Amino acid sequence: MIIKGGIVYDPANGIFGEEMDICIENGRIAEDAGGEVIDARGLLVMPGGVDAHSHIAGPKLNTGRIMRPDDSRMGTEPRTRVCRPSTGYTVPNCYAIGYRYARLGYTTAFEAATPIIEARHTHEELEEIPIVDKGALTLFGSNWTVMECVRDNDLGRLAAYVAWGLRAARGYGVKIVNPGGGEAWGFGSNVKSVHDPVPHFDVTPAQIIRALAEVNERLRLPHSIHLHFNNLGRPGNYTTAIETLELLKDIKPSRMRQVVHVAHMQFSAYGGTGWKDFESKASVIADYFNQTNHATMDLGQIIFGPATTMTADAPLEYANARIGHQKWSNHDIELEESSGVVPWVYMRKMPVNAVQWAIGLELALLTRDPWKVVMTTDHPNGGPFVNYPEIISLLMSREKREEEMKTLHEVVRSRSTLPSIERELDWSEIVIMTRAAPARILGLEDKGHLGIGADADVSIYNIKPEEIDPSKDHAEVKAGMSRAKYTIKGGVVVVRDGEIVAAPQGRTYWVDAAVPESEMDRMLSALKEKFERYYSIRMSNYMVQDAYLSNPFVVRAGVQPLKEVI
Amino acid sequence: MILQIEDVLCTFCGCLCDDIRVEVNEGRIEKVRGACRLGSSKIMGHNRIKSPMIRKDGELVEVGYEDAYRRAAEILVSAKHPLLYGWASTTCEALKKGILLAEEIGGVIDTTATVCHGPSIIGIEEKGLVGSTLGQIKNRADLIVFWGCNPSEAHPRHTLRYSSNACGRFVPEGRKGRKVLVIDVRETRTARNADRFLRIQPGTDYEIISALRMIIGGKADSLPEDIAGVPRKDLIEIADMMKNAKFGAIFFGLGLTHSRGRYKNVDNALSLVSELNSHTKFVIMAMRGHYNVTGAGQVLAWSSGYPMAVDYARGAPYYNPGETSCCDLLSRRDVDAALIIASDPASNLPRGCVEALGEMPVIQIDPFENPTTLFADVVIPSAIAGIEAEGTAYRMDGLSLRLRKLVDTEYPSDVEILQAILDNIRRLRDDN
Amino acid sequence: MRTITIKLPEHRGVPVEAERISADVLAGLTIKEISEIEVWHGNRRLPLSKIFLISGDPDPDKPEETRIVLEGDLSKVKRLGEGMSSGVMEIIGDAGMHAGNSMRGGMLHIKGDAGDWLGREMRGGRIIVEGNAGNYAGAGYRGERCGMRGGEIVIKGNAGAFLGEHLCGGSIEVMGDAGDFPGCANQGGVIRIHGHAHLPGAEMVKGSITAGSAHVLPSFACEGTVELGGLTYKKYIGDLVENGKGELYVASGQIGK
Amino acid sequence: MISGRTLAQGAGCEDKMSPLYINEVSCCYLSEDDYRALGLSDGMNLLLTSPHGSAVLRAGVDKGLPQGIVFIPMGPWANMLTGTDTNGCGMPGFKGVEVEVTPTDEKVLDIRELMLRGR
Repeated sequence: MIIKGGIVYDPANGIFGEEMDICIENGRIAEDAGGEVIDARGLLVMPGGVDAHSHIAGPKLNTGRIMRPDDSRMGTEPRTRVCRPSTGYTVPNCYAIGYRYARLGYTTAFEAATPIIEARHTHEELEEIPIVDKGALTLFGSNWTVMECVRDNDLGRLAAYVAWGLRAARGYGVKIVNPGGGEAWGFGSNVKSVHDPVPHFDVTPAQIIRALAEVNERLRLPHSIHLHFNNLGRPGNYTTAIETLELLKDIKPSRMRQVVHVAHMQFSAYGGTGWKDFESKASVIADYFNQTNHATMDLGQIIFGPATTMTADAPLEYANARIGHQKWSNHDIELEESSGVVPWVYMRKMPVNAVQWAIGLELALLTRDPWKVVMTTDHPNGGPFVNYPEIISLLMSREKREEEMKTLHEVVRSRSTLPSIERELDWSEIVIMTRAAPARILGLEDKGHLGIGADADVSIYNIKPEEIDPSKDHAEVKAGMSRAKYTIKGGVVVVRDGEIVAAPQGRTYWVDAAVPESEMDRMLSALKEKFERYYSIRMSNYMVQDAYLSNPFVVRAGVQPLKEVI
Repeated sequence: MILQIEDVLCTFCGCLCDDIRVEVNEGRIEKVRGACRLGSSKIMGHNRIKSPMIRKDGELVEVGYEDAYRRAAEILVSAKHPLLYGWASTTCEALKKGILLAEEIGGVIDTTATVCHGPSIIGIEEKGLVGSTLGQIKNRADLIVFWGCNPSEAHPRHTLRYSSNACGRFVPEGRKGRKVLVIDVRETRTARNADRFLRIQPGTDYEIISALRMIIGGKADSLPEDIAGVPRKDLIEIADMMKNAKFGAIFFGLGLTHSRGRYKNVDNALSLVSELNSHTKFVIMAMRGHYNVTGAGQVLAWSSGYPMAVDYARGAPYYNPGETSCCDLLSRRDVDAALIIASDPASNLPRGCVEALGEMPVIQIDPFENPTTLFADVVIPSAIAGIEAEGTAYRMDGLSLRLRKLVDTEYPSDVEILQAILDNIRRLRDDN
Repeated sequence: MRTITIKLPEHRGVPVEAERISADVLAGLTIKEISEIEVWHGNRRLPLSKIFLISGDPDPDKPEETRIVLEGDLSKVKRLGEGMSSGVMEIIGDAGMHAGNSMRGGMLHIKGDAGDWLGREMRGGRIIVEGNAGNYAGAGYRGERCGMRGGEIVIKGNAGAFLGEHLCGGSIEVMGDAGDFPGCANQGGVIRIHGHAHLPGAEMVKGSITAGSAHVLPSFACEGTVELGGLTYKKYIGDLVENGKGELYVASGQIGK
Repeated sequence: MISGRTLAQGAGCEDKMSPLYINEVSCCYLSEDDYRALGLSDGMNLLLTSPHGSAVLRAGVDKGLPQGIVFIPMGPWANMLTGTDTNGCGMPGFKGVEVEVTPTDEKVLDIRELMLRGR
């Protein structure tokens, strides 16, 4: 297959809007190729989108669907010759997730949080998501075994447990959510700062985070730790954010990437002492990112209208339910985590929501290096991912931001710096934030770029970058990015003119990290006792079986680094 | 040769116990250890349907599988609104095929949940569910409330493995470290083993729960002295038990969902638990009956957006229990054919629905004969999921587990049967 | 006013879904065009004329000048008058589920019984039912926080369970009895039940409910009696479980327990 | 009348044509007082009639029951008495059905007779 005459953006390979042909052979980008010719003359061509933080599969998604038939009835599409039926807006069914990502030109999406014991469920859903490649991060932040290893300062055992946990969950990386808070919530409380000890476990969130970060590097995992801060969603929490990031400054990365990826930074960039004097501290956070190099972030941009919040930060969801007088689902997961789901509506005239909206944009615009920023909505917490084109058009057009601000509560002008920001992102920066950076941050070497040998994931839009001025023509940008002219996944055309034309099964990435056998044995003998005494299922029934990954892609890592990939 | 298989899953009730030991000798299960009476009775097995059958002149006549598949396909293709019902006692994989089948034939798919904990799900749609896995309760709960349920008879190992009698990290002494409260109309076996039994009148659950919410919310003074036959002071005492627990758990059963008030009873109980979290830690869980009724809801939810009663007649899923649920569809004659799998509506539905089954073509897929067989026009015997076929099931708390295959069988699995029917349907369509 | 008459010969079994039968859709169409409008019969699409006999004035018209008369037993025909914003629809016989669903204006007159979900999520207009109505009249969709928001429903017979669930506005009057939980989670609508009501106003926070007699929840506080239209009513405030400020008036009969 | 699960009903419910299951679900239980008041003794049958149907069941005692309530293990016999109205939410009223109870000499039908009655 040859994509002819497109205006190609491939910033990872130093290509910033050049007219060139892209050749595809055997599912990969090649020097030359035959076969089908796709006429992309003058059109915007880029690598397929990569979503590094999205909630697309697992128990909390289904909890959201089950408690929200009101949402499932939105966005209903009947089955077609290619597609199974779609339902839902903030909590779409599995099929809709795959089709909608593909229509946006996205070809990869990672589920951001799965407890090990419920990972089988997550994989059952991932299997049902068509087209996109996917993976799931595994939760470790309130896990009894983790906390006991940290308390005993036994990083060898912890490394073995993390490696085993990733294998058991067929997980891709270490996710930490409100560390220690999930355990404290087991008796209805929370941890209040990174130095607040976790009840009954004699460790602090700071110790948990540092230990997991060190182990993450010891195991040379492709992705860094992926961190949802303590105190997320609370006024004044930007100090917790910076305090936490400071903890990790001296840790050496074992690969060419960050040491910590911060999830949905927007929700942790809050000033004020309460909701009344709530304000943006995005500029302080962005300054910190500008001055350091060990952290990356995704935005967690909010979108006005309905959302469904879902997180392993269960105390936060309890607070949300009370504030919003909303239905509330909570799910505590034995020995490992707790979590919650609460429907939400972001309103333009609500002061807090207006400032939250500004914070996401500020973070993207004030952080100078786009390689440190991934565009997300923390789907569906800030709003559904189908709104990415809206965010792109906002980041590319000051005019659009001004127009939007006119419709919002006026505090957006006094409590954020957004009105004064002139920066408008260009296509290269957008491609970095939606493709190149998330792929590099996740450690996906064959994604996010169009170099020879890369996965042939390509998106082509009905946008002529040489004729259009995104600053003025933001409506065209949004419309064009909403319906890819072509999406090519692994060399297969899956979207043509915004319609799904094929729905192949994507791959599921997971990391197999090797640790010395003696460490593993030592860890397992302690773990067996946990199963005998505390877990409600047997150890032999715990691990995710091969049957749940029909198209796995194993990334090797470990204490003795084994370089590559099957 | 005798084979010992450890950590086998029991495919009877929603407890989905995964610590059963089974002894297999020459392809037959000889001993079952560690299961309750219900579980061992199921795993040991009994009379099977021997061969596929098709009803001819009022009598079921043995036929080959291919003939049965073809006849089933003909029935489904010619139906304007077929019902595909059951799914709670088979694997998630079977239901996935069933959903595909429903999509292709424009049918309505419903699970036994609608006549079991369907109202609980509607309650959750109103309020959300404050819950946990069973291990969390085992490790932490110092108060266990059984409301309108009787685990001693319906979920016999529940108390030992997960609740009142289990030992856990923060309750190492087990039963002695917990209080058990039973609220029911009958003084059941479970009630006789409780620390406190509160007897209520049938159909008054809603009022009792409202009164408890009043007391928890500090409004006891506004209550009358007597609430649906229960003295206010008794309810104050029970509310105190709840508030003073460090970790409380309510398990509720069909006593709430089958009674007057239906889902509103559950809806109110969910609010009660939600509000108790302003005082202490509390969770609530439905005592799901069939071993995979929870999984059926999960698979339907991620496939269609809805957990039961999904109508694909118009190509896109439509959901509305009371309209698209089995009992209503049958009693109103809104469907014109039925595929019944892994369930027995003839026994479990009101007479008026059973009569409807007698008026329409019925396909039955099941390992065992049951009263539904008396109404079936096509009978397709299947392998027993979790014993003769592997697959996935979800425990009552939403944990998924992999069912093992213990012995070989000549019978096709539910997945294979549904695929064969689907293939026949596609062939019939191509021919036309 | 232009009249379109749609007659249903006997129809049993699988229901018909005919949300396109409303003045908004049919106004301005010729009889032939109307005959070709598709409705769903189970999983099949059929032209209207395959099921119904259609006659009437052939002149094109505006919706507000259109009167649709449906005759026959339409208890198996769902979603009649869905989303209608003007005009008149008369159903001479029983109507199936979801009649007047999401109605915004105009008048729907059902001369027999109505099925479940009558006037679901209605925002305006008027519905009169001469007979009984099913469950969930004036309610919202599953999981939704708002039911009927405006307009008026009058039911001359009895109403089923969950009458006006999540009512956010508008008014419902029932001449007979209501089933369980009328006006539950009421957030600002008005319900008048002339007969008996079982557990009215559960979790209501605003609005008012009047009943001839009622079994009242223990979470309602009695505030004495008031005179309304010559009758003495006991006045309650509730539902206190939700710190509700809804008003419940009960004339007589069995009150609480 | 209320219906519900019992151990024997559960143990038999994968083998519904077995005597174990049939015996269990064709039995109804009353409080000791009601049992005595009706003059019942071992092996006697009751005719139960509800607005929705009727059935003959063996009578037994459940000490846990209060007066005025009949308990039937869930199954075909209980369902002869249950109505199909679901209040619009899919669930028929399996518990709380009003029934009239009369001692009878009539036999308890076998499962086929019961299921195919009137066909």
